Amino acid sequence: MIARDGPELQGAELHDRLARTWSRKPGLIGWLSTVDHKEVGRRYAVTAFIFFALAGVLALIMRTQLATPESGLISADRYNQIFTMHGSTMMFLFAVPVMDAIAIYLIPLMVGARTIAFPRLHAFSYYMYLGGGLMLWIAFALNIGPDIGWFAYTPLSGPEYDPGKRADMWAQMITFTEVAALALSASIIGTIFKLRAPGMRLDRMPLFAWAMLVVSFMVIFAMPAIALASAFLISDRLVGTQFFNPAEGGDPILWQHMFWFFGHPEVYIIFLPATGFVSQITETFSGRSIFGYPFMVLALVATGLLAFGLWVHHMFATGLPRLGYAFYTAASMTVAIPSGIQIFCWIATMWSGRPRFAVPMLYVVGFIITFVIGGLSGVMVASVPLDLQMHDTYFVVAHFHYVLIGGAVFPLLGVVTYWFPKITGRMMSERLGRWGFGLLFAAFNLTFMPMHWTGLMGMPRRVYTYPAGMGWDVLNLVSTIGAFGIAVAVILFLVNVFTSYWKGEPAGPNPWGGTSLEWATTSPPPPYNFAHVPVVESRTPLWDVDGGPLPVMTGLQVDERETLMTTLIDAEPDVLEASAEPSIWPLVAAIVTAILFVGSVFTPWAIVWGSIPVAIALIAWFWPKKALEPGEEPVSA
Amino acid sequence: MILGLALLSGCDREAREVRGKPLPETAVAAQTSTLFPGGGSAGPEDPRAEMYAENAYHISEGGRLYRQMNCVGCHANGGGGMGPALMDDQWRYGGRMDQIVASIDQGRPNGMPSWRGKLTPTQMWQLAAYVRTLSANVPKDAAPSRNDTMSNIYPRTLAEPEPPSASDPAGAKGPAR
Amino acid sequence: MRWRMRACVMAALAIWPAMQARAQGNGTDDGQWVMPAHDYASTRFSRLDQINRGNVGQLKIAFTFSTGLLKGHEAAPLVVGSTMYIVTPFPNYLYALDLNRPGAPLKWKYDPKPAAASQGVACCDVVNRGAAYANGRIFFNTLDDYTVAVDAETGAEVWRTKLGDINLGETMTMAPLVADGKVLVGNSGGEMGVRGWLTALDAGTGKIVWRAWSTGPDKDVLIGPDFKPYYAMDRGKDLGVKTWPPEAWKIGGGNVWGWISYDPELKLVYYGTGNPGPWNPDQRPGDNKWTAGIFARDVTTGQARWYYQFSPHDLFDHDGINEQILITMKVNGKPRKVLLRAERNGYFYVMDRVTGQVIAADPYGNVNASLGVDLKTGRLIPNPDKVTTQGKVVRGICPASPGMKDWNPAAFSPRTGLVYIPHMNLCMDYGAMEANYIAGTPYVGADVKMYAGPGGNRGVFTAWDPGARKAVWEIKEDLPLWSGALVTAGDVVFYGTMDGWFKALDATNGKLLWQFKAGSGIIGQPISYRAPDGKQHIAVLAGVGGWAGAVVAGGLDPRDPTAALGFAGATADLPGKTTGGGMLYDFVLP
Amino acid sequence: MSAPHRFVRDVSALPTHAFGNRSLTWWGVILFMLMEGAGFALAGGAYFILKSHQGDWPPSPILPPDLLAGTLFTLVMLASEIPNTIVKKKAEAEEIAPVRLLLPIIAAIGGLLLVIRAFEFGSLNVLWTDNPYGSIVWALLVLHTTHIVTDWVDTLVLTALMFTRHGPTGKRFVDVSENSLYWRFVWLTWLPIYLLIYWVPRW
Amino acid sequence: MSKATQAGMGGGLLLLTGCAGVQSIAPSGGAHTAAFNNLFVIFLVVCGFFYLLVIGFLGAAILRRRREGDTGVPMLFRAWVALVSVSLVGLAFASWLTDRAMASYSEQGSPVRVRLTANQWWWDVTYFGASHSEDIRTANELHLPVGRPALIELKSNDVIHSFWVPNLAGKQDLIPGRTGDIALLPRKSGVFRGQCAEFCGAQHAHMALTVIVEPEAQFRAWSRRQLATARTPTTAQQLAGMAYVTTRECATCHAIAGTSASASVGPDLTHVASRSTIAAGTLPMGRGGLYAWIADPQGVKPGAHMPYIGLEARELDAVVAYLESLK
Repeated sequence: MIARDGPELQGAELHDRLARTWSRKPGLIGWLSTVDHKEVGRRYAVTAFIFFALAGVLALIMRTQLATPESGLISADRYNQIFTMHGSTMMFLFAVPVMDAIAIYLIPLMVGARTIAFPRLHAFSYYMYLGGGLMLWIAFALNIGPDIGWFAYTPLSGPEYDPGKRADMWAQMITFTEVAALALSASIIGTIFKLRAPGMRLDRMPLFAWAMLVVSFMVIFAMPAIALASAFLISDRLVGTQFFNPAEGGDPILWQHMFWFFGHPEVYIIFLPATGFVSQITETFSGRSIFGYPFMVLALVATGLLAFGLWVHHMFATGLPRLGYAFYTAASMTVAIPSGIQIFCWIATMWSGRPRFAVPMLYVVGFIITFVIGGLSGVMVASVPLDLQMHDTYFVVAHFHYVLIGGAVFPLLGVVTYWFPKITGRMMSERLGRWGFGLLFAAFNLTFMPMHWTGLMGMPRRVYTYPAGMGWDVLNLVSTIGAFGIAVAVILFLVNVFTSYWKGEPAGPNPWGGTSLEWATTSPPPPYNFAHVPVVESRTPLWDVDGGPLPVMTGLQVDERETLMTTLIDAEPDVLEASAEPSIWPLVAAIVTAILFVGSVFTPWAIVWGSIPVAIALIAWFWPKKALEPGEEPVSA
Repeated sequence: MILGLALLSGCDREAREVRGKPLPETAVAAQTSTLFPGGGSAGPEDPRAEMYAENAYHISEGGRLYRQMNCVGCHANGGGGMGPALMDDQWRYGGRMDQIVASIDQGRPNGMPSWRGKLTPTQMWQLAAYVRTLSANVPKDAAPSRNDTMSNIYPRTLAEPEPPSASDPAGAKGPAR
Repeated sequence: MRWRMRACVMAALAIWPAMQARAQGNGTDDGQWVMPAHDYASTRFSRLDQINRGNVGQLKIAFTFSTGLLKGHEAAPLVVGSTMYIVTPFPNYLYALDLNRPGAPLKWKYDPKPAAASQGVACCDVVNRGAAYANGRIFFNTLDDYTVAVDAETGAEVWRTKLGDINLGETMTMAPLVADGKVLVGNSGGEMGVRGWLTALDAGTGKIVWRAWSTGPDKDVLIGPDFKPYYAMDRGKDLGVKTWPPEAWKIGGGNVWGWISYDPELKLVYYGTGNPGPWNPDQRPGDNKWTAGIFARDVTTGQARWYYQFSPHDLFDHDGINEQILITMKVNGKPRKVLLRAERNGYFYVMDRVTGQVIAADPYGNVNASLGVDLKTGRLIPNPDKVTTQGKVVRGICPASPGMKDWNPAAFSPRTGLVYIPHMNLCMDYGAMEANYIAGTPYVGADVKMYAGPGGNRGVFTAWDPGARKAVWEIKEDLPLWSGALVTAGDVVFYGTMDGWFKALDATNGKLLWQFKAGSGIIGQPISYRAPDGKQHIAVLAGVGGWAGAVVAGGLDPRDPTAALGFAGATADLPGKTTGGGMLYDFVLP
Repeated sequence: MSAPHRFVRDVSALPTHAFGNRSLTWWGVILFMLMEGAGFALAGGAYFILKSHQGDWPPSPILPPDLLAGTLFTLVMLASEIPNTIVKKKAEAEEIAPVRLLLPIIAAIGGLLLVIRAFEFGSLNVLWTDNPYGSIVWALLVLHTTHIVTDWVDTLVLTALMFTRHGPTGKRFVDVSENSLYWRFVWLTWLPIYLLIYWVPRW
Repeated sequence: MSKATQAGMGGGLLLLTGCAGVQSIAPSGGAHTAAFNNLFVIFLVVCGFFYLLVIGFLGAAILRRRREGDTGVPMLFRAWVALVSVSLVGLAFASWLTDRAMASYSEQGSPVRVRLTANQWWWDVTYFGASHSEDIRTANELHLPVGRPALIELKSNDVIHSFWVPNLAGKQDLIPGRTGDIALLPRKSGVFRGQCAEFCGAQHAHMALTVIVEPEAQFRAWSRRQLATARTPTTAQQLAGMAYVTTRECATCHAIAGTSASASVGPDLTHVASRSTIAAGTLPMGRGGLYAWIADPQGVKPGAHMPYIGLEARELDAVVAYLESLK
C-alpha cells in the first residue's frame, strides 16, 4: 500500500515521513550529493556574496590607486587585471548568480512546489559556477588574471596582443558560468511552468516569479551568444582560427556584436529579478496587492524583448552606418517606457496602500531614488551625439553603477533582509539595518555622483592613473572616500547577517505579513517545503485566508519524492512525477567537465579525451539505481 | 586541486617583466660549434635563457620585434628566404637560446647582420625566445597560435595540377582567350 | 579549335615575312654569342640553322661542365671565338672553357672574391644573369657591387669598380650591356629599400661616365630638356620627388636589375626600373616615379629621352625590368620602330621606341590585378577589388608578385614573327603590413602566398603574335618557367623547366620535338653557337635556384608558404623534384 | 508547524507519467533545443557577417566543399526520420517490442552518420586556420557534430536501458519519445547548416 | 537654444571644472561640442523634470496621511505613460537633428586632411599636403587651424583605440582592418588634450594627444616648419648625439628626416623638440623629460615598446642634446 498525505496522514507523522524521504543523506558525501533547492540556493548565495566581497576589495584597491594622480600603488599590468576581475566577477560571478541563487531558493516556495524542476541539474549548475569562479580567481592569484576588460574586445584579447593564458581564463570562466546559468534557467522555467500550485494561474503568479520567468528566457537566448563568442575567441587563441583576425578578413566588430548581443540583455538579466524583489517588498509593506499587475507583467515581458534590440548602442563609436544608429537610439529610449511604468506602479502601490518603512522598504525607496538617476542618464547615453562624448568615460561608470547598485544591489540587500527570516528562521536587526542602509545610501552617492562630473570633464574609463592638473583630482578623492564608506556599509550589513544568524529574534512563518506562498510554510522551510500542496485562488493567497486554514490538496506519496505537476496556463493538477534522488554524480560530472574546460585552455585534445569521463559521469547520472524507480511502474503493453 | 596544479605549472609562462631580467646584460659567449677536439661539450647554457625561453610575454614581444626589425623579411615566417629557415630542426650556429642570441648579437659571416648596438640585449633574448617557437621547441601554450596577419599556411585546395607537358606534348593548345 | 589555331599560324606566317628584324650590333650572325641577349635588339634569335625541326630530335651531349655551386644559375654562357665563358652565381667565378679541345676543358678561372656577407642582402638567391663581351674583355658584376673587366684571353683582371654598398642592401646581379664604349650596369635591392640606378662605366678604364638614378630630383635622374615622355602622366618637374612622401624616394627602389637593349641608330638605350619600395603600397602614396617603368636614354650622356610607367604606384611588386625586343614592324600598314615587351604586370606591350607611345597592350595570360591599359592616357587601370592595402589580405591576385613573366627573357624569331615567352601562371594572396626601414635589412612589408592560377599549371610557354595581338600557341608547364628562351633559324625553340627538362619545340606550332633531363632544374638562358669545328651547338646552364627555386637553393622549409617572399608556396613540391648543382650542358648533332 | 489546512481535493489518482508538454522531460528537451537553436542561429549570423567581409566566398583559391559526403549525410539523416517517427509513435503507445527493434537501428544509423561526417570534414577543402571562411565552416560542422555525438550516445544508452528491466516502463517510454524529438531537432538544424556550408559558397 | 542659455551652460560647466578643462566637454572648442552642449542641456532639463516628478510622487506617497485606495491613480497612470512617451520621442528627435547637424560640419570650407594611426600606445599623425611630397609626419600632436574643418582618417596598427578630444567632438574608434573618419570644426584657438578612450592594453592610460588650435597663419607657419628636414647639429655634443641616434638602437625604430634614420616603428623625431610632450603625453617635453624617458622608459611607462638601452652618461647627454635641438 502506497502511503499518501491526506486527512489520515498529517501532522507530526507526516512530517517525519516526508522529512525522511526528502532529506539528503548524512555525511560529507550526502552533503555533496544534495539536490535540495534550498541548500543549493544557500550555497549559491553565499558563494556569490563571497565573490561580491572579493570584487569589492578589488574596487577599493582601484579607488585607492585612483585617489591621487600618478599614483604608483599598483602597476599598470596589475591594475588592468584588477579592473577586469572586478567587472567580470561582479557581472558573471556575483550579479547573475546571486539573482539565480535567490530564485532557486524561493521560486519553488513561492509557487508552492515540493522541489525544483531538474534538481540534479541545478546542483550541477552550482558546481560549474563554483568551478568557473575558482578557476578565475586562482588564475588571478597566480598572475594569470585576465587583463582585457570584462568585455574582452578583440584583437586586444586575441593571440597576438594578449600573450599567455590570461584571456583564456576569462573566456573559459564564461563557459563555466554560461553552462551554470543555462542549467538554472531550465530548472526555473520548468518549475514555473509545471510545478505551480494548483490554481496558481499565470495571472496569479507573484511578480518575482514572472521576472524570473522572463529572465530565464533571456538567459536562454542571450547566453549562447557569449558562449559562442568565447568559443571563437578560445579557438582563435588555441588552434589558430581566424574569426577575429582583421588581416584575414575576420572581424573584431563581430566580437562586439556577439558580446553585446549578450551584454545588453545581461543588464536586464540582473535588473529584472531586482524589480521582482521590489514588487514583492512593496506589496508586503504597502499591505495591498501591487498596482497595475497586468502592466507590470507586460513591462517585464516588453523589457525582455526590447533588451535584444539595443546592443548596438554600446557600439556607437565604431562607425557603423548612421541610419542604424537612429534606430538604436529610438529603441534604447523606448526601453525607458516599461521602466517608467514599473516605477509608477510601485509608487502608486505605496500611494494607495499603507506603507511600513522597515529596512526592506527603505532599500526600495533608496532604489527608486538612485535607480531613476541611472535610468535617466541611460536615456542620455542612448542619444548618439551625447553617447559619443560620454562613452567610455567615468560618466558611464557612474551611469551603470547607479543602474546596477541602485537598481539591483539595493533591492538585493533589501530582499535579503526581507527573506532572511524565511531562510534562517531569525529576524535581522532593524537598527543595524537602518544604519547600514543610511550609510550605504550616502556613501554610494558620494562615490558615484562625482563620477558624472569626472566623466564630463574628460576622464576616460579603465585608466590606471591620470595626470595631475586635469581637474579630476578632488572628484576622484571624493569617490575614493565614498568607496570606503560603501565598504563600511557592506561590512555593517554582513555583521548584521552574522549576528542575526546566531542571535536574531526568532521569526514565525510569516513575520512581515506577506501574502505569497513562501510565507505559508515554516521558517526555515522543511526539506519537503509543504506538507500538503497548497491551492491558490487569487493573487494574494495568504491575505485571502487571513490566518485561517490554507486550502490544500492531498494524495502525494510520502515515501517517494513525488511532485505534483500542473498545466501550463491554468495550473490544473495533471501528473504526479517522481523527482530525482540525491546523487553524487552531478558533482562528479561537474569535476570532469571542469577538467575538460580547464584542459582545453592548454590543448584542444582535452576536449576529445575529456569528453569520455564526462560521458561516463552523465550516463551514471541518468542511469536508474534502484530496482524500479518511481515512475517506472511496468506498463502493460 | 587539479585546477590549481594545472595553473601552477604556468607561473613562469605568465610573468611580465617589462624591463627584462635584472641580471647584468652582458654579451653572450655561447659556443656555436659542436666539435670539441678530444671531447667536451658546449658548457652550460646562459642562465638568462630559462627566464625568457618559455615566457609568453617575452615570446610575444619577440614576435613583434621579429616583424618590426625585419627578421621576417629574410627568414619569412620560419621558412626562410634570404636567410635560412628557422622552423626546421637544422641550426647552423646552434639552436640553444644563448647560441641564437649570439648569432643575433654577433651576426654570421654568410649574410646574418650583427645587431649589436641596434637591438638591446633584452630584445635579442626575446627574439631568440620567439625564434624557438617557430620550430615548435616551446610548449605550445606559451606561444601564440597565430598573429593578426596573413595566415601562415597553405591555401588548402588549389585546382588539381595538370600533369606536366613533359610527358604530354599534345598539351599544347591554342590561346585560351 | 584546333583548325582555327592552325589557320592563325598560317595567316601569321603569310604576313610576317614582310616584317624585318634588325639584329643590330653584330650585323650578320657570326656564330658567336657575345651578350646574353645575343644582340642589342635582345632577340635571342640565332641565325644558325644546322639544327632544325627535322633533326633536333638527334641532339646529343657534346660536353658538360660543373660549376661546383649549388645556387641558382641564371646566366647565359658567352661564346667568343673558340672560348666559352660562364659566370656563376655567388661567389661569381668566371670560367673560360676551351672549345678547340675535345671536351672543352677549363682554360682559366677568375675569382673576384666577393664579400660573403653580400649573400645576406641578395633578395632572391645569389644569382648572376651573365657577362658581356666587348673588345677582348669580359665584363660582369659581382654580388658585392663591383663591376669587373677581365681580359678574355688570359683571365687577368683589367679593372674593377665599386659601385654600391652592401651595408645599404645593394647588390648587383644583372648582366651588363656594352654599348658605345660604355659598360651599362644597374643595381639590385628593391626589397631592401635601395635607391635604383643605371650607371655607365667607361669600358676602357672602368671610370663612371654617368649615373642615372631611378628616383629623386630631375638632375639625379638625368632628366633635362630632351625629356619628352609621350604621356601627360610622366611629364612634370621633379616627379621623382613629388610623387613620393617626403624622403621616401631615397629608399624607394626602382632598381635596374634586368635587361638593357640598345638601338645604335637612335643611340638610345632602353631599360626598365624595378618595383618601388617597400611592397606595402600604403607607405608610399603617389605614382612613385620613376619606378616600374621604362626609360629611353641617350647612351652618350645618359639624358632621358622618354619614360613610360607600366605600373604607377605599383601594388604587387610588379617590377618593370623585363627585356625589350627591338624590331621594326608594320603598324596600320606603316613600318615603325617598336619595342616589344612581355611585361610583368601581364600585358604584352608594343611601344613606339622613338616616342614612347604604347601601340598595344594585351594580356598574355590570366590577369585580374588590373583591368587593362588605357591607351589614351597610357595608364594601367587598377582593379579596385585587388588593391593591396596595409593590414588586409587581398586574395586571388593574378599575376602574382613575380608577374606573368619575371626576368627570364623571351626570344623573337623574325622567321615566324612570333615572340616566345617562357612565363608563369601564378596568383597570390597579398597581406601588406608596415615595413620598417633599417638600412641593409629587408624593406618589404608584405606577406605573400603564391599558388597556381586557373588551370592549375604554374608555367606557360606562349608564342605571341605581336601584330595580331594574340597567342598563337601555348604549352602548359606544371612548374613555373624561370629559364630564358632561345629560337633559331632552324625554327626550333628551346627552354628549360625547373625540374630539369631541356626542351626543343617546333617554333611554328609548339610541338615537342626533343627533350633532355638535366641533373638539376634549369633556370638559365640557352644559347646557340657555331663551334670551331663548324657545327652548331646548343648550350645551357642547369642549376636550380633564383627566386622561384630558392626553396631548393636556399634549403628553405616549404611548410611556410610565405618563405622566399611567398614563392616557396608555389614551389613547395620542388625539393621533391630536383636538387641544386650547377652544370653546363652543351648539345650538338651527332 | 505552519497554518492549519483545509483539504480541498485529492490528486492520488493522477497518472505518474505523461507525454508531450505534460511531461517535465519534454520541457527540458524543448529548453535545450531553444538554447542550442539560439547558438546555431547566432553562428549562422556570424557566418554572414564574416561573409560580408570577403570578396569571394569561399575566398579564392579555395574551392567550395565537395558535395558528395554532405549530401549523402543529409539524405541518410532525412531517411532516419522514418524509424524515428515510428519509434516515437510506438513509445507513446507504450509498445516495447517495436521500440526494442527500432532503437538499435536508429543507433546504427547514428554511427553511420558519424562515419559519413568524418568524410565531410575531409571534403570541406579548407582548414580552420586558413581564413575566417574556414573557421566558421569548421565551427558550424563541429557544433553540429557535437549534437550528433551526444544524441548518438544518448540513443545508445537508452537502447541498452530498454533491454533491462527499466525498459518497459512509463518513464522510459517518455525518454524514448523525447529522444526522438531531440533527433528531429538535430536534423532540422542540419538543413540550414547544410545550405550554409555546401550551397551558399556556390552562389 | 538661445545664446544666453548656451553661455550659461558653458559657464556652469566651466565652474564645475574649475581651472582645468583642456580635456573636457566644456569649454567647447568646436562646432560639434557646441551642438553637443545644446543637446545636453535639453536632455538635462527634461530628465531633471522627470526626476523631480518621480521624487515628488514618491515623497507624496510616503508622506500621505489619508489613504483612499486607487481612485484617480489609473488616470494619473495614463497621463504618466503618455508624458514619458512624448518626451522620449522629443528627445530622440532632438538627438537625431543634432546628429544630422554635426554630420554637415565637415562641408564648411576647405578641410585639412589628416591621417591618424593609433599604435600601442601613441598616435602617428600624417598631414596630407597638396601632393604627397608635402605630407607631414609627426606624432602625438595635432595642429589645426581655427574655423576650417579637419577631416581625420582613423586607422589602427594593432588593437582598437578610440580618438577623443572632448573639447572638440565625440569619439570615434580606430579599428584594425578598417578606416574610420571623424570631422572636427574648431571654433576657438587653444590647447586641448585628447586621450585614447578605448581600453587598448597596458598603457592605455598614457596615450594622450595634444591638439593645438591656432589661427590659419600660425598653422601655415607650423606646417612649413614641419615640412623641413631636421636641423643640422651645431655643437660637438649634438653631433655626437646625432651620430648615436642615426646609427644605433634609435634608428631601428625612429625616423629623422634628412638623416639616414628612416624607420617607422616609433614616432617620427624630425621635429620632436617642437612638440609639447614625450611618449604620448606621459612627460612634458624638455631636457628633464628627455633624460627621464630615454634613461628608463620602462620605469616611466611600463610595457611601452621603447626599450631600455642603458646609455652611458656621456651618450645620454649627447642624445638628449641632439634631440633637444630638433625643434
